[in-house]
Amino acid sequence: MIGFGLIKGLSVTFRNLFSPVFTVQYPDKRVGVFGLAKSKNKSVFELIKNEPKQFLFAFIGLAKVKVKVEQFPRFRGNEFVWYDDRCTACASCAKYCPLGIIEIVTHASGENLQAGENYAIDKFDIDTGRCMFCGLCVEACPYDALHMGTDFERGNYHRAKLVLNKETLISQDKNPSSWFRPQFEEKEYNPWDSDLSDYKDAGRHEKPSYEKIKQRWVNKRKFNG
Amino acid sequence: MSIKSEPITINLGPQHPSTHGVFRMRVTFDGETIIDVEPIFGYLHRGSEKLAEERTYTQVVTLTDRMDYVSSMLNNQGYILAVEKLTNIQPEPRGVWLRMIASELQRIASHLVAIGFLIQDLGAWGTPLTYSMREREKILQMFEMLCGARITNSYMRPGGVFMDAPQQFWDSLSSFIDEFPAAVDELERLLTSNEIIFSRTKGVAILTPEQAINASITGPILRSTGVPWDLRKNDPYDYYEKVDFDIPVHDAGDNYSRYLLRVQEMRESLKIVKQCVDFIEPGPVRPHHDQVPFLLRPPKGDCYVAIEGSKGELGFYLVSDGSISPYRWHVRSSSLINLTLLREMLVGTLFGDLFVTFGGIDINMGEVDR
Amino acid sequence: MNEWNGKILADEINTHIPNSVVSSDKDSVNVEKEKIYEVLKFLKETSGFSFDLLSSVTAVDYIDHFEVVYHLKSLITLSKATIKTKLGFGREDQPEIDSVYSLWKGADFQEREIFDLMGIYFTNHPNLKRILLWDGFPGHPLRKDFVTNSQSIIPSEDLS
Amino acid sequence: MFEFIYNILDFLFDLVIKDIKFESYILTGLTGIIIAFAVINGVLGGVLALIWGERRLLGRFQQRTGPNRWGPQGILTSTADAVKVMFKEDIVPEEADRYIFNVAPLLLVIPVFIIFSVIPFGISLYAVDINVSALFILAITSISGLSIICAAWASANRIAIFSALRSVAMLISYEIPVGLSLVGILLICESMSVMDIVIYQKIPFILIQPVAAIVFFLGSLAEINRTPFDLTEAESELAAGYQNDYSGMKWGLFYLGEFAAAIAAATVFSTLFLGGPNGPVLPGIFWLTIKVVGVLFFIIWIRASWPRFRIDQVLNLAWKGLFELTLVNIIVTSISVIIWTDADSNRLIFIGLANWIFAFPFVLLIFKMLKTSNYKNENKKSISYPIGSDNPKFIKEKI
Repeated sequence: MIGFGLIKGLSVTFRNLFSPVFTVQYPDKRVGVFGLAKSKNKSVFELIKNEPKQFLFAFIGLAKVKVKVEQFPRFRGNEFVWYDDRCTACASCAKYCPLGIIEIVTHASGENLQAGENYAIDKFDIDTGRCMFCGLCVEACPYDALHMGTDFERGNYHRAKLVLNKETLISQDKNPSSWFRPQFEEKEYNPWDSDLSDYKDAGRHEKPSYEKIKQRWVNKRKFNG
Repeated sequence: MSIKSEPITINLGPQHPSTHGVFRMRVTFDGETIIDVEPIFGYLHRGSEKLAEERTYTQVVTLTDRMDYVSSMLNNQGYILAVEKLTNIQPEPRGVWLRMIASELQRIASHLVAIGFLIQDLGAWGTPLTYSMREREKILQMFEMLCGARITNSYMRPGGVFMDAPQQFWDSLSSFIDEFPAAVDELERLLTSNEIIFSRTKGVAILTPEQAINASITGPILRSTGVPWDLRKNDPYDYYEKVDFDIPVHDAGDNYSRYLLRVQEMRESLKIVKQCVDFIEPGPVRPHHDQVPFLLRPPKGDCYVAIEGSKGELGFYLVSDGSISPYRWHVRSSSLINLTLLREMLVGTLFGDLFVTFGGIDINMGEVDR
Repeated sequence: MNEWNGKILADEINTHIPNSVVSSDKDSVNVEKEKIYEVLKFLKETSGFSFDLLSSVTAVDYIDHFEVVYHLKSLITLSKATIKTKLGFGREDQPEIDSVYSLWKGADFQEREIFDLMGIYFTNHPNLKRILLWDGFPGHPLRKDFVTNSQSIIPSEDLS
Repeated sequence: MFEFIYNILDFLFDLVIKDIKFESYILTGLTGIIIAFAVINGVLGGVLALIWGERRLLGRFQQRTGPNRWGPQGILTSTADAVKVMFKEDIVPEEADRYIFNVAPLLLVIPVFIIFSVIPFGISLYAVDINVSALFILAITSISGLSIICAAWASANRIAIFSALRSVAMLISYEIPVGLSLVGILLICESMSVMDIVIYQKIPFILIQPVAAIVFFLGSLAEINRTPFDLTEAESELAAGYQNDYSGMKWGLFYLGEFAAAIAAATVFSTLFLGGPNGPVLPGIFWLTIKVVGVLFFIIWIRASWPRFRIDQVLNLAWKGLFELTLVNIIVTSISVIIWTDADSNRLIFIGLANWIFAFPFVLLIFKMLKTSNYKNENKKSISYPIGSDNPKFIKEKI
């Protein structure tokens, strides 16, 4: 019958009028009284007693709560994580970068003359302003020294400030992503809870056996040997 | 009685709400009737084919992501198949299954975008679009679990995929498989029998199979004219022979059948995903890099591999001169070639049909201009 | 879908159109430039071949010559084949070849794209003008001798 | 209301000065200004609330939150928007006809406010009571078409011209069914005054004149350019239509005019067909507000659910569908009015029954005729191309 389809359409939208919101508010969201109490881990009565002003704000709908966008451990984000203790200055990452934005300057240090350890790094710049976060540099790193970051709020007014240099890379917080780092995923690693400021925790720190190398390419979930 | 009228030419685009990117059309109207259309493009041309000549074979994967940015998994897949054929790499079975799961999910996402924007162009104020985006969001989240990125995935590598899927992915995939049919039903309840959509898309911009084949039009548009031509069935790649699915076909060749076909294809894709999850077995997802090194050096020669993309035949022509980067990389972009008959489809229709037809073709400017 | 062996296909073509095949290998047939239209017309219209879908047309710059590659598919016989032709030996400025627009309309944009990026002129093409770049762009960027100079790619004025 | 305010002012004047020469004229003028101030500000507040409500409701229909930043639940969003619009740069295109370009927004806004002068907000709460106010409403609403064509012509923009021509075509087409749909009511009430119609509506006329209500509702949707008839501002086709070149407060006036027109249409509909301020217990103004909000909710609901028509379908609907329906409605109503002439309480019920039985089936009939042929939903397997019908030659040779 004519109009039946239109009425069906109206019924669909009407049903969704009462269904929960699926969009995410970012960076903060408006909450009511219950939302505020929940975010502070208090009951509503405690809230009235301790913070009557906050309660009033929430009551008229003006309270804000910070929101963390849902991310997953493999997130390829900004803020590259780099462990200078692990890095041997082989420049695999620089060679592997499709855009050529990693700049490494080294010199022979004259110390630790074993293979892979006799170079000192003068400069390690990643120009994240041109980076497309493909993660190929991380895939190329043979010593797990470079990791993708998990942050994405690095907006800036100057292009020059987007360049991550050696000092920034050393000093900044280390929340590496588990992109191409299966050893993290084995431990059910969560970038936002774990502390990985020590290089020994990130990656392999002994020469892996061939079996280990093989496992790196191999499924862990259902692998039976 | 006839009124003397004068043609009026309007420039639609590159900045226009519904040209799906930076597309431009010079349209001549007689009243509300279209008498001439001239498509002009190239505003998003980035020279991908030239860029690829300076990159290694693995680095080109990142370029394919950025071509058709609503179906990058499919682009990855096509390119990787071309590299594998050129280099004679035997892919790992688990990698191939994961590849198929990812690309079928991407096909669903791409069709959701197509339907959402088609109805948006029809004038529904965003409701079908948000409903389809809601479903697409779930798929994009799964991609984030899988490879850390939502749109520019770079998930696939020669010989398989870069990393196995985490447990989280399997959980959300199984819940997606359970929930998605209901969501499609809801979308269909809202749209399929809607008389306004019906009367506006039925019988508009009709293509015959002969016309479509002659103009190299492939994909859902060709299938909507009554030709069951799907490269997944007719020229199977990966493991599509092993899964069981139907090719939905309509014979009207108009905008409505294009819409309906996409809805049915989403259901078929979900069927494929379900079977892939059943078939997948533990094992490596990618050959050891003794066999497939980072720097591939394929033997001299060329190859052309075509897959069934979300918008039609997506072909990759690779020429190797034995070095580490492709000598020539050509993309047969279905979006560009599907526009060939735009003028024939539009002349004689009204202004209101213009963007509906355009949405029905479902192009992506990233792929048109490359 | 079956793929034609280039050698078998070359024999077939040569029996019907003499002196048209230059060489052939397992995958493809290399055809004389002058006879390309004739050969493709034969392949499209003869039963047993009936290549009704022009899958892709593209061109490659081999420095001493260009090569135009036609990927043909047949929905009727469910087969595919690759036809190539060499042209523009010795870096001609304006290598020319017959357009297949009158056989397949699908060649329209693809030939324009080749003209735009590779600089191969298709005779009998009804609307041969630049498709991705603007009119007046200096040179054809996919040629191997194209120099990417930041000065040369600033649009003087968008004429269209 | 007029006399009430007039008397208060008279009293106040008498307290201060006595024996002014033109006292009655001054008092009349002042009273008018006060009433106009109240009505216009009421409508403006309503517009702000409607903009917020529409965005919020559309958000909820689409499972989004909608605007919720400014003020509690985002209620100050439209106020913030209004302030922003006022301070935006006002750009006049070089080739525009400046005078008409500037006048056009006003032409849209003023008539909308004039409509409210004849609307009874309560049984005795009205600004003026003209004896042909139904006709007056119809006449005033048509002015908005002039404004749109002025704006489009003055901005020298081809897309705007398209929009204006569509708008005028729609306005001309829908004036007729909308006007004729009121004839039934006028026949029943034997008066053209909205006040009389409201007083006569013991039962809402939507139950007595269903066909007229449907026609009037669709017609007013078309006249205020709302989905599914929002062809003048078809966003996916014409970008912003006739207001493409407007910016700043002039654009703000168009926006205001549109939403005020939506409120006006909802008010007129609820006055004529839903009983206006009639209702038990609560005062009339509450009942009117509830009804207006309900109608507006329905309008927004439609906007969230349906796509828009094409221009030929819109005009077809007006001339081939609604026009005939109004004629049927007039015939049925006039016959039943002649049969049941006595003004007893059952008269309305009889007329309503006659309308439901004899006129309403025509709605289904006409819509059925307008509908295009049904499309088979099933997956057709008829293949029109001989796919795979021949073997490639090399296979034949092998066999």
